[in-house]
Amino acid sequence: MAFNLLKQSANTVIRNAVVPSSTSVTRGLFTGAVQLAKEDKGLEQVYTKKESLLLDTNNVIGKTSNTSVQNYIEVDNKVDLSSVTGVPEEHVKTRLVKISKATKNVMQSGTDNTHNWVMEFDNRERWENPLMGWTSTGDPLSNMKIEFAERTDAINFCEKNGWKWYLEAENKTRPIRSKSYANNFSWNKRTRTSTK
Amino acid sequence: MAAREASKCATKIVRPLLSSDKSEAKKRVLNLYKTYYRQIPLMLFDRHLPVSKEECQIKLKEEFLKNKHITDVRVIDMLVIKGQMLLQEIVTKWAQDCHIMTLFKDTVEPKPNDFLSKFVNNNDSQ
Amino acid sequence: MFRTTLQRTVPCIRLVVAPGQFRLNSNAPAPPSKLEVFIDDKKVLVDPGTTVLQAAALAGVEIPRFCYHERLAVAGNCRMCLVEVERSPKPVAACAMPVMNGWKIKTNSELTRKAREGVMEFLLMNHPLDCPICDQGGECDLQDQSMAFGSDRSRFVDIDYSGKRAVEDKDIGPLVKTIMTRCIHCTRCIRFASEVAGVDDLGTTGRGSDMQVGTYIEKMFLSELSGNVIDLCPVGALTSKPYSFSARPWETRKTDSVDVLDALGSNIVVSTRAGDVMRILPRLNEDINEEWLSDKSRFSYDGLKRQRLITPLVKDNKGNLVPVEWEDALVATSRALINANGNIVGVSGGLSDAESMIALKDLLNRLGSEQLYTEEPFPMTGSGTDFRSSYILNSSISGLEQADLVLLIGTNPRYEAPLLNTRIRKSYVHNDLEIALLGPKVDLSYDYEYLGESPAILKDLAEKRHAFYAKLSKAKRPVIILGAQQFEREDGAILLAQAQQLSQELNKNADKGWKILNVLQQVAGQVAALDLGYKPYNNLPAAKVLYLLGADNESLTKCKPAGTTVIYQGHHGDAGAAIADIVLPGAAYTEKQATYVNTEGRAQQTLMAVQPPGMARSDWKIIRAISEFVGVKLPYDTLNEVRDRLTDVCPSMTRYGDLEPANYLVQASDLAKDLSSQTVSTPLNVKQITLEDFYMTDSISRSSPTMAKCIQAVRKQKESKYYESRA
Amino acid sequence: MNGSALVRSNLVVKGHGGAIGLPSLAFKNVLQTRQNTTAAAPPPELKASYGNLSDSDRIFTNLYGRHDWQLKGALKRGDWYKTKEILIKGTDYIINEVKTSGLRGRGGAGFPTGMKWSFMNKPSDGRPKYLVVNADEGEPGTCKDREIMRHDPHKLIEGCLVAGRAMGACAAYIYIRGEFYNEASNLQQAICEAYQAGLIGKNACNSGYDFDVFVHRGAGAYICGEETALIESLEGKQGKPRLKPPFPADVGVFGCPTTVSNVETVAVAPTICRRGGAWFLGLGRPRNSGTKLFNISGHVNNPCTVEEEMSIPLKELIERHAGGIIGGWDNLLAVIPGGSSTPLIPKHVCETAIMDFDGLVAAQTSLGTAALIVMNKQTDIVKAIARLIMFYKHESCGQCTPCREGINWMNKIMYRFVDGQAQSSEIDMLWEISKQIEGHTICALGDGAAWPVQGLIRHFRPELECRMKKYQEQNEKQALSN
Repeated sequence: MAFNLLKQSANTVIRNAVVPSSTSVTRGLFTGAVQLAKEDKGLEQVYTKKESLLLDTNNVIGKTSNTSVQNYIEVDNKVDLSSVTGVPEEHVKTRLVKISKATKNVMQSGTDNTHNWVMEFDNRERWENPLMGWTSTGDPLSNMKIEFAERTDAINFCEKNGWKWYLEAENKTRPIRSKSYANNFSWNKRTRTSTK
Repeated sequence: MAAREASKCATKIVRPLLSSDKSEAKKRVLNLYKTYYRQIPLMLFDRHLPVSKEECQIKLKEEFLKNKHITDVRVIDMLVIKGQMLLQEIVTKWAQDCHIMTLFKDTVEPKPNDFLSKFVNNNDSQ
Repeated sequence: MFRTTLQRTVPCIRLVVAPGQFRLNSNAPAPPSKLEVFIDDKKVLVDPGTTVLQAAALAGVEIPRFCYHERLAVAGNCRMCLVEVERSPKPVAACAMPVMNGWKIKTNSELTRKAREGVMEFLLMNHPLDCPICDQGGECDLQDQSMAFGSDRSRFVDIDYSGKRAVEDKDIGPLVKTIMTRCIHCTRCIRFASEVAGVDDLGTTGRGSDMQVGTYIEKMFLSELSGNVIDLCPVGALTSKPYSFSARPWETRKTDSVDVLDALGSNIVVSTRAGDVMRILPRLNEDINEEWLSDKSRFSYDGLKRQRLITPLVKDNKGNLVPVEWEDALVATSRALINANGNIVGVSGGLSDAESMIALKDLLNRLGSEQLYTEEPFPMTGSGTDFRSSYILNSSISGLEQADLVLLIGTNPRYEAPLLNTRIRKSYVHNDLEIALLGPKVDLSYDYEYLGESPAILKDLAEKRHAFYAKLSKAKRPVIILGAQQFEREDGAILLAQAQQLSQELNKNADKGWKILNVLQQVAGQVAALDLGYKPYNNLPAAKVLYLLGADNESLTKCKPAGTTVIYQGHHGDAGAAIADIVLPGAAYTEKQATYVNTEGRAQQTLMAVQPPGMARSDWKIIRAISEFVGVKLPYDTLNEVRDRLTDVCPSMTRYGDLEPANYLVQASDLAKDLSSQTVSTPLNVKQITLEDFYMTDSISRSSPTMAKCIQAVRKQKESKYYESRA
Repeated sequence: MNGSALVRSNLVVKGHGGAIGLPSLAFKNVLQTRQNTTAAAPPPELKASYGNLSDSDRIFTNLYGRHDWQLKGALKRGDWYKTKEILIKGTDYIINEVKTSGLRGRGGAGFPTGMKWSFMNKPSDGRPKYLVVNADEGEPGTCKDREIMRHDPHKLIEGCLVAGRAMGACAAYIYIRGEFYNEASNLQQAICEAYQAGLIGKNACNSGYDFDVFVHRGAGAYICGEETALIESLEGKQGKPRLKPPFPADVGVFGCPTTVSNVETVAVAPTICRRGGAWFLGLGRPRNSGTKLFNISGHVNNPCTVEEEMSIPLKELIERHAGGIIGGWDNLLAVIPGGSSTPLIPKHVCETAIMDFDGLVAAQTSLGTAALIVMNKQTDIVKAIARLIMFYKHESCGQCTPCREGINWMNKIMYRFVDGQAQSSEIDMLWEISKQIEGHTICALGDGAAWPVQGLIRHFRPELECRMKKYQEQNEKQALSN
């Protein structure tokens, strides 16, 4: 039933749901039809059951006494949020996430962006938009590139969202090679430099 | 892979969203279902939707059954909350007719699912 | 769950938990005395001889630099890395200064910052402010560091009087574009050329502000690694000519992938924009390519847009190939396959990936054919392909750094595997590695002992008769590298057997566990093919259907057997497609997620950077689709499932990034014992002798205009009166 | 830059016997007049005044070329006298004498020579050691080494031998400035004579010590006078200075331990050894001992090179030897006291300046090579300094950023200052730029280029401002008239 994108955190949602922010209606939901029926008594035509016309929020999402007693529940370690995230099903089941640690850009000497684990989705088709020449894509996840401090965080995130993932091995750090300026002028080593 | 399997079996203690156990969650789901069910005629009365009551009921059942595999109480709760929100939107007409009709997606051609038709029709990445 | 990872994960954990510790421990036998230095009051223990800059890196402090590069010699001339050391009146150059015990280094003090700002100001004084039209813009060290360490405004009022320096651009070939006005004289390119490439072409002329970096007389930078100076250049003085003005770094998408144009599997980054490959850069991998890339791998990407097969083609009754829909092509293919009645031969080419090869193998097996061959030859007599150790580079690429003697037989690694050659050269320079060459005399960019080109010498060596054997047998970690192209000779098996025998001899005196025999493959697909059970192609049996999986080999395509239906599946309209009756358009290595095993037996995967053009499809999918039409549906629908099948056949093939070592060297040698006593006399030859032979070796580079320009430029350079051959 | 012709002496004489007998008689007369050699040194007493060096204390007795410069004449003047004994007394003796003498390097930096030479006495690791003599005298205003090499080359050669013995070097390379053609040929001839006489070469002076001397001509680069650049140039590379560490005593020419010493430093060593360090110490103020060749050029009546005692007052030096300033002392504007790279000092400082290391540091300048460039009031001081900066700009090797870019920039600014075409705020900017160069470069050329500018700004700021004002007024006037 995941129709809407879940953009708020769970807590906000609960608060809004329990205490509906819609103006006059607090406890129940009235419909136009109910009001109409009340006015011209034609309700039987549309609704014949003799049940409460009030759609009580509490029936569904109200707090029960249980909650106050028991503040914690036990659940599976593995959480699958894919049904509530609002990500279309095809983008959960067919996508593949690569989790890797970026290597240093060889064009630059800075290393700032190489300390995080990055998750990226597999590449989908892109094309040049004929209007402006910009790049278009039909892939809603193409720009989703998230960085994590730890590899396990990235893995957990993918697991939670139901994406298949694979891990690109971390690049080996090389042992520090001793650098010596004197080697440039050494008398018996091949590190001796020619003129420059 | 053993480590991953192990992590699957483990459980953890968390704060609940609404329900404190499965049975309570089930109640909420049923309540929501019932409320929807009752709302269908009213909804059709209110709006001019090109669907019949029966079709709506089938769709309702279908949407609920889509998530029948979910066992995590918190996820069920969240789905219930979202369902309630949509219901509210339908009832209050914040959701318009076209929004409701997206559930039926009668204008969208279903994507091919078997390998061959994907191979022939789509480009490589899908 | 995707296959991956546990094997990878476990050793990694150690890295993640304590990276600092790991780096320290990795210095083999840690000398007892460590120096204690303080970087910004943070204590670090370092080995004697560590420079200030390295010590700071250990403490997590990055000192800005222009001239310093980890893989090049220290120059110490940009002065950007000046830092204050307590009780030193002048700031010291961190890149060259070894630390002393107890030093307190201040990388962020007033003095340090002033020094950096001063250097920045001087560098920018004569640097043109043309960043908006500079190809380096966005990934320029000068930009980055002036933002971080420079002053926020210019004091260079002389711009109104005498202006900035302007320097004439140099022409150093069709790959590297020079805008010398931007040069900041860091001399990285010079040091790269003379140290790593081994081509002492670049240098400085003139003095003071008239100093220029260049070749003195105009000439091409004749190196197979010339593109790396583009990466090294911290400013936009050296940029890529083919890439010039075509994209900016922030608008391209970078896909990590693997190069397949030689057998090393260099790690690359494919930069794409809107479905076009804009450029290819190397990606750091200490085990394979460090951070270099050969020119062919870097610049032949424009071949990916030319001569492509974009639609299935089927021969009509007039004998012309006409474009058809996939359904028609699949129907035609399946008809041909069914009619062949199992009399099918499959040949896989050098650029084929493991997924398509396993799919083709499964398909043909199901159709009753066992005839699956690789385009590249390999002797089946002797040890054959039964032992993996007889066709891979056993000592591994990075392992060459530990070697103390390398014997090259019938190979020119400089052009066959340029980055393997840089490893050898690295060892030659830093570890005093000795090299000997048996084969035609070529310029390897380093000195070597030349043994001759007669294969009889190898026999003499194996039988301990040759004078050089004395030296070989003394080596503790000798390496023998046999070029795979020698297997094209009829007596290739004998050469291999003799090399095996020689390595067994040497093994007696070598370090325990050290592997001596290496075979340097020429193409990216060969090891995977042999791993999967493809047989090397020696003599093609007559067949009703010949299924070419990207096989373009001349000897294969020259004489098309009459009455055979040829199906060609591949990405380029090269020799293979020319003789085909049915052409199925496949994907090139930038267009598919596929597995390749490099010459040292390391499985790696390419990732899809762009879509295959037109109606082209990933290769394994084509075969999978055919199988359904033929009626023997292959049991995999997704890449994941194909890889499960791969894992069943060869588990190492999906352990990406891992080196899968091979053993049974002794047994292989024993099997070949009979052969080694035979004598061969035809002199050894190699295909790639000079630089112009290097640029075009496969269907991708053959269709690359840039590579064509390179060959032209090299030829032109050779006509110059200043050209001198070093071979 | 390095196409220099390699001039090396290959004239190693085959026979060596009997050389010692030859000179011994000729010397005696000369030496009898001198004070006794190595008697117990009296503690150096502070003299009331310095200068007016007596003839008997002169080391360079043929400075003006009035006598024979060849071996015969040299022997007459006492060179090569008892060199064998000095050599036999050994390393420690020589270094000790040089240390006692308080000799400081005459090339400009003034590093204590004895200490420098003793750095070489580490146990050998199999590499040979070398003495390199820096005869690349390129500093504008300086012309002391050329006088030694053309008129007293044997002093230098003997010095090479003594210094070489002190540090256990196997050979000396004399890197001579390429423009010094006559000097190089005199020196080469002298070396040939010395070889023939068995004074150097195998078993030099019969001491059992082998020592070769080679002359290498430079190709005309000021920077090759910097010791590491000199080493690079000697190795056949571009003369670009190296960073220190490694110091030449560790990794020098051809990767071997090397000491680079100035011609004058080396040339005075034999005399010090013969006459004793204490004698040398007795001249000049403490820490600034000895005699020194002073070059006086510019606006003086009698420009000259003269050997004088250290610590002579600047005014006395000019008045006594150079015949005074053109136009009289009051016409003096400024003096650059130590070769072009030292900051100038204006007249009022010159009145009291003492010509030695400490005395000039007190005057915010430096002794350098002790080459005085005198400028009287007819000098365009800004232009003079600008010209110096142009020299440094031209001679910068271009290796490191501050020097390559900074001096070029200073040059541009200085030439605008000559016309006054600048804002007065740029004076401070120029000061800062010079400070940004100083101490941030690989070698001292950057410092040497920054100091003259700093001296100018320190002492002649009003002059600069005045010019700018004048230029502005002129501009305004022109604008009005237009």
